[in-house]
Amino acid sequence: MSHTSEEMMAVAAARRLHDGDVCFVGIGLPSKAANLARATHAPRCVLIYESGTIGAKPLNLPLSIGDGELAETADAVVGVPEIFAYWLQAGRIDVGFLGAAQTDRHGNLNSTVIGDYDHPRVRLPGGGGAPEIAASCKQTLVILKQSPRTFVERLDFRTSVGFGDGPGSRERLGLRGRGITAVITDLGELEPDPETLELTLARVHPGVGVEQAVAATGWPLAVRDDLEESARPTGRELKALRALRTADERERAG
Amino acid sequence: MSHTSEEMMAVAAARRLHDGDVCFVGIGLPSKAANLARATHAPRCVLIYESGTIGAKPLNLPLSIGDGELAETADAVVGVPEIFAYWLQAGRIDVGFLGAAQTDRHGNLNSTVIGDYDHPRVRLPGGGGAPEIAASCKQTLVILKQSPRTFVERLDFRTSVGFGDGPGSRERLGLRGRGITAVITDLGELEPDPETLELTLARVHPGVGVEQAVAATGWPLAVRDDLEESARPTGRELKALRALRTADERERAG
Amino acid sequence: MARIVTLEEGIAELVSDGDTVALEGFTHLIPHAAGHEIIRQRRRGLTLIRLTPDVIYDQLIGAGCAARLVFSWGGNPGVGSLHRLREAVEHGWPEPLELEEHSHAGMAAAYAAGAADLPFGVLRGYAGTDLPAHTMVRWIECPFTGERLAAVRALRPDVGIVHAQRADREGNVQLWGISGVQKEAVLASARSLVTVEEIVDELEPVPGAVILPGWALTAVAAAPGGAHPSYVHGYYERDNGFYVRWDAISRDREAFGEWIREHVLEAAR
Amino acid sequence: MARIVTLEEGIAELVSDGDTVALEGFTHLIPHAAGHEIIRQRRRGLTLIRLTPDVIYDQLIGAGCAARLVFSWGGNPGVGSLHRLREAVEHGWPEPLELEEHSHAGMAAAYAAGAADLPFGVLRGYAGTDLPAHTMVRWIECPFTGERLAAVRALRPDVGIVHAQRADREGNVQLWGISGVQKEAVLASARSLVTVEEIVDELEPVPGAVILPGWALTAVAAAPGGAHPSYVHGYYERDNGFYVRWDAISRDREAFGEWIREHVLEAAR
Repeated sequence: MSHTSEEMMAVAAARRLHDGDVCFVGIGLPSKAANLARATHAPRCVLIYESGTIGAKPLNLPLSIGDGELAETADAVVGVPEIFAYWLQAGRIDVGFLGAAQTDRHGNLNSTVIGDYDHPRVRLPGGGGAPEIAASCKQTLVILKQSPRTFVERLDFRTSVGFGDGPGSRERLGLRGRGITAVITDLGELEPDPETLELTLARVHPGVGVEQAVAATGWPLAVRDDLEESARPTGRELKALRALRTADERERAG
Repeated sequence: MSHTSEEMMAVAAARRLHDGDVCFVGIGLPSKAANLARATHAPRCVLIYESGTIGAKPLNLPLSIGDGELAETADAVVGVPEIFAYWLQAGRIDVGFLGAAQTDRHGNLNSTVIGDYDHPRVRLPGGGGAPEIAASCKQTLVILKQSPRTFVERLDFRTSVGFGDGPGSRERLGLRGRGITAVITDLGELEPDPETLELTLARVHPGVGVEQAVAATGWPLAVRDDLEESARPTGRELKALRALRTADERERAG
Repeated sequence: MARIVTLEEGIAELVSDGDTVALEGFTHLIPHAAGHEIIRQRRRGLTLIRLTPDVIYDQLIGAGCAARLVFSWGGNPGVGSLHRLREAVEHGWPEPLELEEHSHAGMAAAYAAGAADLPFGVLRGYAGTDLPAHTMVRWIECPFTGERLAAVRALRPDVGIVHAQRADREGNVQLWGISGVQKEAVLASARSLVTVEEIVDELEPVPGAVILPGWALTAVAAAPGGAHPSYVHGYYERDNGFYVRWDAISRDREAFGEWIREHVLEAAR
Repeated sequence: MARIVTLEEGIAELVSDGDTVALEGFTHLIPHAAGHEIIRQRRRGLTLIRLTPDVIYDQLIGAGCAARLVFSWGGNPGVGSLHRLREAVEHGWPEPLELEEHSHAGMAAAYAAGAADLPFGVLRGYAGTDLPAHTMVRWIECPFTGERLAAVRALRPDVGIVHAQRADREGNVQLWGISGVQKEAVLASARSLVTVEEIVDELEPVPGAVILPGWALTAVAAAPGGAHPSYVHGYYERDNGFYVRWDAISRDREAFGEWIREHVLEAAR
């Protein structure tokens, strides 16, 4: 079966979840990836949405983090202050998913503005749950299409901290989680170098050349010696992924 | 109808509640008084117990602050952290009731130890909700039998603050409520003097002489010029009070 | 004790020009009808507070009601940008909009502090980000361990407005499903208005329900359908199509103005 | 993921000599069976934490399990004193008992801080009282207003033990009625054990229920009747007579020892 690059991203992200992982999930590709994991190799993955739904098991892909189906299928629904204080901040989340508009080489993320804060070229939605997800989850996975506009030398605004200025930064800032373990893009997967904590090309997706990934990165991208090619999505993965639909899509499909 | 001095105390306390008052209630006479008020002139009195029951409307007098009937009849049941933070501390309670083992002339209360803290003659249960009830309720009513052992010149331990060392103390300590508005005893009712904030005899119960109240007080008790005699419990009050029973008492009564 | 009022009375009495107003709702139970009434009553210079300003705040901002926005995520969920918000920020139209920008965790802690009448909330947050320059955050030291933590100034709105499933005739409010920060927003506010789908004789207990006692509220108003296009658990579904259509309507000043005139200003209350 | 264990296994694996243990329950749902198992397994030198130490703590203290008590109100509710607690404090029998004494509000804030992994909680409390000398309270200044507030050190027990109505086979726990500080006590603890009246296939939703997800717990054990003489909402009533009888039993060292031998040590588990 052929697949789109977005499907490849969802599959690559889903594969990084283990059965039983407790995941803090946002809408879009993260939610798709977490639900794909739940539908395939990680049926006991616990999904937490920042709307306060713990252990949501949606049949349809939610369109927003506050869909009624999340509450209906959750083990528990708690208030937003509680979800951030007792669950996220307390270090109970294994994997946090984040998107962003920009990342730098240390996985610091911008989801606030492009351009100057006071006179922005583009005003983005803002941090939402991201700053503390990046700070407190045991690990964070970032999903983001790769281009020189998104993989930048210097962020316009630092909304969430990946590895700050490099080794020692997270410790100095008192951040409790390990930080970003992978950035999954439409071209491949980047992982922090164990020494420098700089995002390094660890995998390319099938059909993608290294030079393509390097060209799509605004800093001189380091490439791992043991660079791998991502395994192509399996038929089972693609089937499960394509079966994930929002209630509206399901309705339109009849 | 004749009445006991304990009945007089409950009636006197109940009369100080207004319809619609939100009351933070402990077990024993406070609970009796609040439920008496609810059964007579103040049917919309809102009872809050520190177990987290808001708007409890028990048919039977509860034996503990955590009786199941309180939860069953409450408008809402919340956790203990919430009841103290969002409800008591936030200043939403009109009237707090407190008992104690000792009071001093400024209405500071001891419910911790008699004697030295480390080598007590009597180890009492401790503060429980009292310190913050005394601090945060708009007004506090104290119910306490009067004797030289309970109305003392100097507390063995200050568990809860009435008026501290006198005028200005509450403000300096940052306490938000007005403090104690009355101490209701088996002999009469004491109120703080508006100038000195010293507890002053404002009423004697029927059949009690002023000298009796003075003799039962461990400090030189000031007597208000306009000293009144408490109105005798009415037949309606006594009837309603005697109808208040715990479920066990009701069962034993058959 | 909450007074039962009409929505028109409630907004007229509770919301004044220049007030700090929180209309809360986390995807679910968003008080659209109350927001429209604020637009109809032409309030100006409001400081609007909300974790997730979405379509109703886009409308309030585009209609010129707001001078300031305190928020943590401003977008059209699942669709994209809020074009009226962006235009106010990027071009100062129809009014310049000052921003105080938080994270969700920070705003949640700030509301909780407000509800508890504490002057600040404490969290592990904001460290290393560029947000502190645009929000109300200070650093405090734990008096026991010496750790450095973020302190956020408590949110204490003049008016808190939320929508709920139902209330009884005493003004006791019951809401269930995703409850967001609504309880905190109401308890943190000096005055509060709750719009409800219906006013009933008795509130049947419901699993997961949050109760707001009537005596802790200022006013309750019936506003059936008052959360549309968001949803009300147990009453109606989210009108996802509207959120998609809003993207086109809100991109254009004229289309936006037309929509507000037709659906808000000239709409039957 | 919570393991389903027997009560005996749960206590053996989770509670060691010298541990800090919170057995919580606010009048309702007091984990008596778990307390008895601790006595049977002859744990020593425990720091016991609880807002309202009552009969079960009187038993643990009288049986010599405790070296330290962190509490805010220690009495036999509606009856009077805890005689074993008093004897430990007043006469050091059977062991001296060190006290760390709080108010309810202070302990609740300290548990909430522990559950949120903050090193301290903030409250308006303790000011002007003699308690600060006997508790863990410091004064902090609001970085925005300069107000002086109380800070309490977070409670982080080694083990949190609570009783609940039921759990499913995944260890998800459901409890309802008065819920006290149980959620906070469990979430603040490094390890947790929940005893339940029954383990069921599916947890039917119940109004007002608190859910503790199995993955956030260490172990769940069936202990039917495990809250007696306290009560379990929906299962059995409080045995008020027992609390009255306890007053006489506990006044006398010998009668107490006899009772413990008969009803705890030699009782079938």
